[in-house]
Amino acid sequence: MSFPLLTATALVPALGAVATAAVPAAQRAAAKWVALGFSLVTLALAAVVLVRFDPGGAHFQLTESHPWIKDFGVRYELGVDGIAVALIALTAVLIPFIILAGWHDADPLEGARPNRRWRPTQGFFALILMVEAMVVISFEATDVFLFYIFFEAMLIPMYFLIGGFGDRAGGRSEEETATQRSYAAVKFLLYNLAGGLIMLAAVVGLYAVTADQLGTGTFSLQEIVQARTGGHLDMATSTERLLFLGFFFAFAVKAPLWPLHTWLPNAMGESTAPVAVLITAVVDKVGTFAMLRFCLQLFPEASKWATPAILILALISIIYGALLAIGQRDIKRLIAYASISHFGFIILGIFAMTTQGQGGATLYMVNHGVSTAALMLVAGFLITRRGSRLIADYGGVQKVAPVLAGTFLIGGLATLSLPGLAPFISEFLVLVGTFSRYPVFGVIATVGIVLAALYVLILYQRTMTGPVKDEVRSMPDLRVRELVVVAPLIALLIFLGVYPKPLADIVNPAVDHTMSVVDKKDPKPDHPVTDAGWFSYSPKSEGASHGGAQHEGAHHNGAHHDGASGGAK
Amino acid sequence: MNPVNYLYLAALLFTIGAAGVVIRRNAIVLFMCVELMLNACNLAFVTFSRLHGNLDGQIIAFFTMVVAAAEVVVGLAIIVTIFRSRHSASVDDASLMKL
Amino acid sequence: MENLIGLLVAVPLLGAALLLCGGRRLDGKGHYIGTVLAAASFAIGAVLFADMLGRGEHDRALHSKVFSWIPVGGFRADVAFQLDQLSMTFVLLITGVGTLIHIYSIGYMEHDERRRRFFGYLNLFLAAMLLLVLADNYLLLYVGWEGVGLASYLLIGFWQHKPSAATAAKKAFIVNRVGDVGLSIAIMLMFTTFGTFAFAPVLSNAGDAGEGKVTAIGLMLLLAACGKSAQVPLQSWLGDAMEGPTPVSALIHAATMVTAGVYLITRSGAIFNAAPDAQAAVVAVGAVTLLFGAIVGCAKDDIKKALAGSTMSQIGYMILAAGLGPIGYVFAIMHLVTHGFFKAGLFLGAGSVMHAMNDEVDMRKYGGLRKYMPVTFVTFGLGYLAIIGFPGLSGFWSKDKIIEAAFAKGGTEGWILGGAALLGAAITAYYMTRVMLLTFFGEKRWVPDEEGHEPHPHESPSSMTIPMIVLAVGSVFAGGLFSLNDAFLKWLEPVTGHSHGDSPLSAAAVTGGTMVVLLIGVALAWAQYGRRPVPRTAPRGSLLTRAARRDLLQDDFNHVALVKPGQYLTRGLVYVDHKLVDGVVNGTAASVGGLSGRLRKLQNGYARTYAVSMFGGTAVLIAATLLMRAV
Amino acid sequence: MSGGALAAAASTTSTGEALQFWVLGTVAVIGALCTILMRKAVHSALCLAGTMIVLAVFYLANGAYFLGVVQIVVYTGAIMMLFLFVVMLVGVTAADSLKETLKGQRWLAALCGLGFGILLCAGIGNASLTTWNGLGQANSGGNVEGLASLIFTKYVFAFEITGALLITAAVGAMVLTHRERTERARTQREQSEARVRSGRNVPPLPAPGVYARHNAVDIPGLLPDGTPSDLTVNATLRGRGQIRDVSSEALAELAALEQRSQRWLGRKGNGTGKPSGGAGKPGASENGENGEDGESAGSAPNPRGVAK
Repeated sequence: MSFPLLTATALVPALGAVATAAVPAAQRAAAKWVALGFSLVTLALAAVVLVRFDPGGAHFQLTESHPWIKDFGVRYELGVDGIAVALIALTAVLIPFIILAGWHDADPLEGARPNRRWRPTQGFFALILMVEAMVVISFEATDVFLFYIFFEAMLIPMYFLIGGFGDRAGGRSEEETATQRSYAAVKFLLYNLAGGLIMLAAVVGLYAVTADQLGTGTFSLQEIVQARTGGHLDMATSTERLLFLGFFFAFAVKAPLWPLHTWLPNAMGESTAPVAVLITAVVDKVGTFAMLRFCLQLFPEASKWATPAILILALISIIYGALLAIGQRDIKRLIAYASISHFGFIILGIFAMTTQGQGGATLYMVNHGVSTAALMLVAGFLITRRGSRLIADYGGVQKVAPVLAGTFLIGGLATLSLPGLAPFISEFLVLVGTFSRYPVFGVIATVGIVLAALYVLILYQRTMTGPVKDEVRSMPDLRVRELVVVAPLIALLIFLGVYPKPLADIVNPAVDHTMSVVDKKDPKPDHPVTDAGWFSYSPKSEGASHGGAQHEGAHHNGAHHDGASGGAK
Repeated sequence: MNPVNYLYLAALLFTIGAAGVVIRRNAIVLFMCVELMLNACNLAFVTFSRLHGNLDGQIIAFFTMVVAAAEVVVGLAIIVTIFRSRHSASVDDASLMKL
Repeated sequence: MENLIGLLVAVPLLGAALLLCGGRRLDGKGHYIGTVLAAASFAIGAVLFADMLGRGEHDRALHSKVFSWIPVGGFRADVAFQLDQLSMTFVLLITGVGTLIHIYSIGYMEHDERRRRFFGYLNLFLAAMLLLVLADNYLLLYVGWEGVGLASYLLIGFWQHKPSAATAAKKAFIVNRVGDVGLSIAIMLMFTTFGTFAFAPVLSNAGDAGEGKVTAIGLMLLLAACGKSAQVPLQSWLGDAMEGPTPVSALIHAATMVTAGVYLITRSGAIFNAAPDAQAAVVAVGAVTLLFGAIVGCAKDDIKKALAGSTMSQIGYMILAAGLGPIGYVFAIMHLVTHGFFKAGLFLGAGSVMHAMNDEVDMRKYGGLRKYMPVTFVTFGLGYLAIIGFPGLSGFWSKDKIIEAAFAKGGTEGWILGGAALLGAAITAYYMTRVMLLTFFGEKRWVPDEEGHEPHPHESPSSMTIPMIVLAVGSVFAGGLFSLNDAFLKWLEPVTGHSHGDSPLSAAAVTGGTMVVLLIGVALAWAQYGRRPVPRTAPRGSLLTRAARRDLLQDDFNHVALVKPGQYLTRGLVYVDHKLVDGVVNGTAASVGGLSGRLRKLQNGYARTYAVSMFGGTAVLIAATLLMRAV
Repeated sequence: MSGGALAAAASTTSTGEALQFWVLGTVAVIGALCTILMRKAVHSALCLAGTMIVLAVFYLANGAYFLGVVQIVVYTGAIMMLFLFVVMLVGVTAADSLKETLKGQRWLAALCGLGFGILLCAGIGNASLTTWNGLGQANSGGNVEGLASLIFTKYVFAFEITGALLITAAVGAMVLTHRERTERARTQREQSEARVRSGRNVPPLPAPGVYARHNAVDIPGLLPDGTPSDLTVNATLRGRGQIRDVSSEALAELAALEQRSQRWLGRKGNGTGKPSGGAGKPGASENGENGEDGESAGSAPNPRGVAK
């Protein structure tokens, strides 16, 4: 039994949470450093996972498997495929930045009565680490039941993070803010609980089905997939569809998919920027990830059955989210609706059932995490400076705080997926993947590109450009801590935009595996071109049979003269 | 006569006790009714032990008595406390459970 | 040699990175760094050019694959450059004009405290533009395509404290985005059709992919070109783009970026050749735009906007030529290059005039400047002669050829297009003469600016005049040089192909016609602005004039057709989301709450009530057990 | 065969036991009914005690000798005494009206009770217990020993736990009944000051009992106009509404006083016997009235009961 790497990766942040919470109330700073330290250790472990993971190897790697609840065939079963690895890396990378960005968010207010028991700071960072632990393990779990437990447990720390540590820059009265915040928190909890409970029913149903057909009930993803491919397990169509819907509903709430999205703007608007990032960049990814891992692999047939409806919902999310983002007056709500639009793209890609679509969707999860983090955190810095979330309260920031404005712009450009930055690649892949199977949907989705440009640039124009408002005149530029937060994210955005190959190489095999489970093949091009490398194209060669030109090109593979001349004569 | 009649009697007593619990307001009487029910049970136990020809039924009855004693002690203590605070032993006065 | 290609892009990119991340400590020498790097990339371009001339006409193309960019399933995109004659032409134009304009900006932006960033953006633009013309596949081209869009956005909005500038920048980017949608859809179509989107395989197979698909691709490419090259119907952003500093207008919105559309169409020639309908669309767009832009150019009093209109119209010519197919590609590019020279020169001249007239842009408040700023006057004048196609100057050679080609299209179509082209030439002559007269001739109509400074025009510093001179030289001789025993034709033919259409009119006839309309246009302008004095405030003018002043109502149209409905839609949706989608959820919650409120009444707090319920409950339980046993 | 005789499954009992069952069973049921129907807690308690004694007899009849004794000693001895104690504490004469205040409570109770009883009987009925094997064998070693052997072997844990339970109960009772002083007890001086400050009945309250002849703390003093004043009666009694209305009696007494004083004034001398006789008559009369007064006071609806 080798060293349980995955368990460790999930366990370290959990321990970190305990340690942070245990720090005495007096040493707030110490608590912060403890939390940061543990998150960095997690990052290191995640890096090890990334290194140890062999793209060419088995589908699930670094697996661990122990019986847990024997009577119900529940196993403590961990394993990662490329998609999971990528997302674990994303989580591990983001958390330290989130902690750094939230460095002062949980400090007690100056007016606060000094109370020796009261320790909000410790709680804040402990909760963040707790969330990280749960997210990581739900990326690792290959046992449906295990996954379900952490998928749900995640809600508890999130609830407290949203409800307990709201955005102080509401620009409203104290109790108004408090009510809004608790409303948002409860809404978040209820939505996700509702989804989760329906999923629980489906989980039990799954157990029943497996127990019925395999003799012994199991929750293990691998076993079920093998049994299905081996033909031992074939669910009745209606059963499969019901179970699928049960799972999908929960994930669609978490993702969030229109029309189950309305909790997100409230949650992101009311919580502090780092927590908002935690929600949209980390926690929500579990939903889309689970669609890819569980919905498709457990219920391939039902997935295919539901695809059209889901695609339409995804399209609605894209357009609808973008339009609402344009209509927002509150920076954070705007970003929230933008995220809804992006999640629409991700789901579109997943259910387009093409290599490009799913690969793109996976990359999209990572890139969207990074880009939203960059944009949202900078927005958070901006908001804490001015103390207002309303776009109308800003103007001309660019003149006073150029660096802040610059980073904000880059974040925004990433959000509108400008080529050269990471999100472009994923978005384009999703579009291509969709287009190659459902051209109409692909074309409609491209409208989202224009709308994205609209809301991002409107936001930038209203906040950053124009004459300088008096309130922002004395606004300081980014501090060192904030630069340390933003700069690496931007660097990551650019790197992934220019050289996504390493990530793609990790993801591709997993995607291919999923495709094979769903047994879908990419649609073939109508006039496939034998990929002849580069050859100097010359229009004269049209007269001759182009096949000849191709053939020429073929054997001057990559060379660049004779082939051309041959083609040209 | 068949000892089963004892069981009928026990059932009857139990029902009476239960009805008493429901209709009386005075906490003390309430407790008496509870005692009545317990006794009915005991009678049933004893009868069963006779029917089955082993003493376990009696043992249970014995334990019931002990528990009843404990319950009465605590219960009466509660009654006294309540009475002290609100000058009444009526269970309807302690109706704060509703909002 | 191949590696140099990558360097070509890397150098200005490095400059941009340096200048944008360098921080204040580079403020002092930022502009020099930027200029030097631009010049360096020009030097590299020159080296490559020399190398290319050294090789035979058919193996001149170079290719260098840098790394594999996006490998996902069948979807393979490489970062790979291809340098053939077409790209070479652009490389030289971009880096050459770019360098000149860098130099010019040193003087022009002297008093701007954000000059370092300005040069950073300029370098960024160079890098993106070079990427655009050097890419060997459409996706990489797309990157450059959006990159120049970004640079243009940043530079138009460079004076962001002016709301008008910020708005203009946003408008430009978004309108371009609409075009980009076209390009991305085109790429998707290529991928689904050919399984690849690299130039060579796509173009060599365009012929037999089925006309429907190819036409679709062509139209999408045309949409992209319209966005980037400000062609009808996506032309509306160019006028506002003049909010940017004048060097920007010269480099991006006259010489290079706006011509990217022409490059795209020429590069995709094979596709258009295979799709006549798409070609027809291209030609139509070109013809309409060249008239549209010309008419707008006639009405504007803002010198830069007038020039912008002319740019639009000139690019219309190029698109028209490109749409004509193999007859026209070469001339499209040739006009593109010459236009790059004289239009850049004109803009720089305009810039220097504004520089002298403390940033007054209204031509009606100029006048009689020729004796105050001779160099500007001469260079501007040469540019003017070039653009109206004065015999012997660059414009003459290129535009004349285009008009010929238009006629050579043959049939009524040919006549219509030729007529349009001729008309355009006449209008061009008219409005350019107007600009010339209003600016440099007549009596002074100067007015003090809002601070009350009387303008005292002076010649601009040499850092500004030298580039103008160089460009003027270019706009005089370039055309002739290219046409010297069809050098340019021979140079480009291997890439674009060429075919001589049979023109119904002889070349001489076309030239003659051109001359005639040219004279008419000049004469009209002279009659209107040369002889009588010009009022400071524009007369009300005819309906057409007023429409033209408002860019022929394009913005009003967009406003009514797109902006307003969009705003209503978003507002409505915000309401719907709050009231309907959210309302349903909250409604459910409320109803549940109400129900539980009712049920709460059962909990009256009387222990005895609970006792009864327990009592009944047990009774029921017993009944149940008995029933079970009975069953 | 001897053991066999003991173990033999019997199907009927001796007629003596049957007779005893029917007689005492009736008594038990009546006792139970009285328990829940009597208005005064004391009476209920007594009826319950009766029932329990009957049950004790039944235990004995069922061969549970030990339990029978324990029943009498523990239940009727200890627990019922505890009950009575508390009853006294709370107020012996406090009788609650049987008027139902909760809507439909009584009907529901009746319904449930009826259904419950019927169902139980049905359950027993179809259990079809015709034959049974008596305790002869089990009790062969003596009932107590049998129980002991079971308690200390098979049920020893339960036994221990019960012990713990009892201790807990004892402690709990103490904790509950122990009154925690939340604030310092007010000294007499403070109290008097407070009273003076409040200005209400500054002088000591008037003494109860019109006449000192008997210790009638529950008899209110009469105001000059002959109306009784509740103020003179102890607050607790007032709280329980245990004030004897004495106005009529008092007037009679007044009349008697009048004529007696006449007699005194009339002739002095042999006044020694008279007073005693005089003292006797009203005393007797008062005793006679005492009971009905109790009734009348009782029949006066309990103010709390009405209040509910």
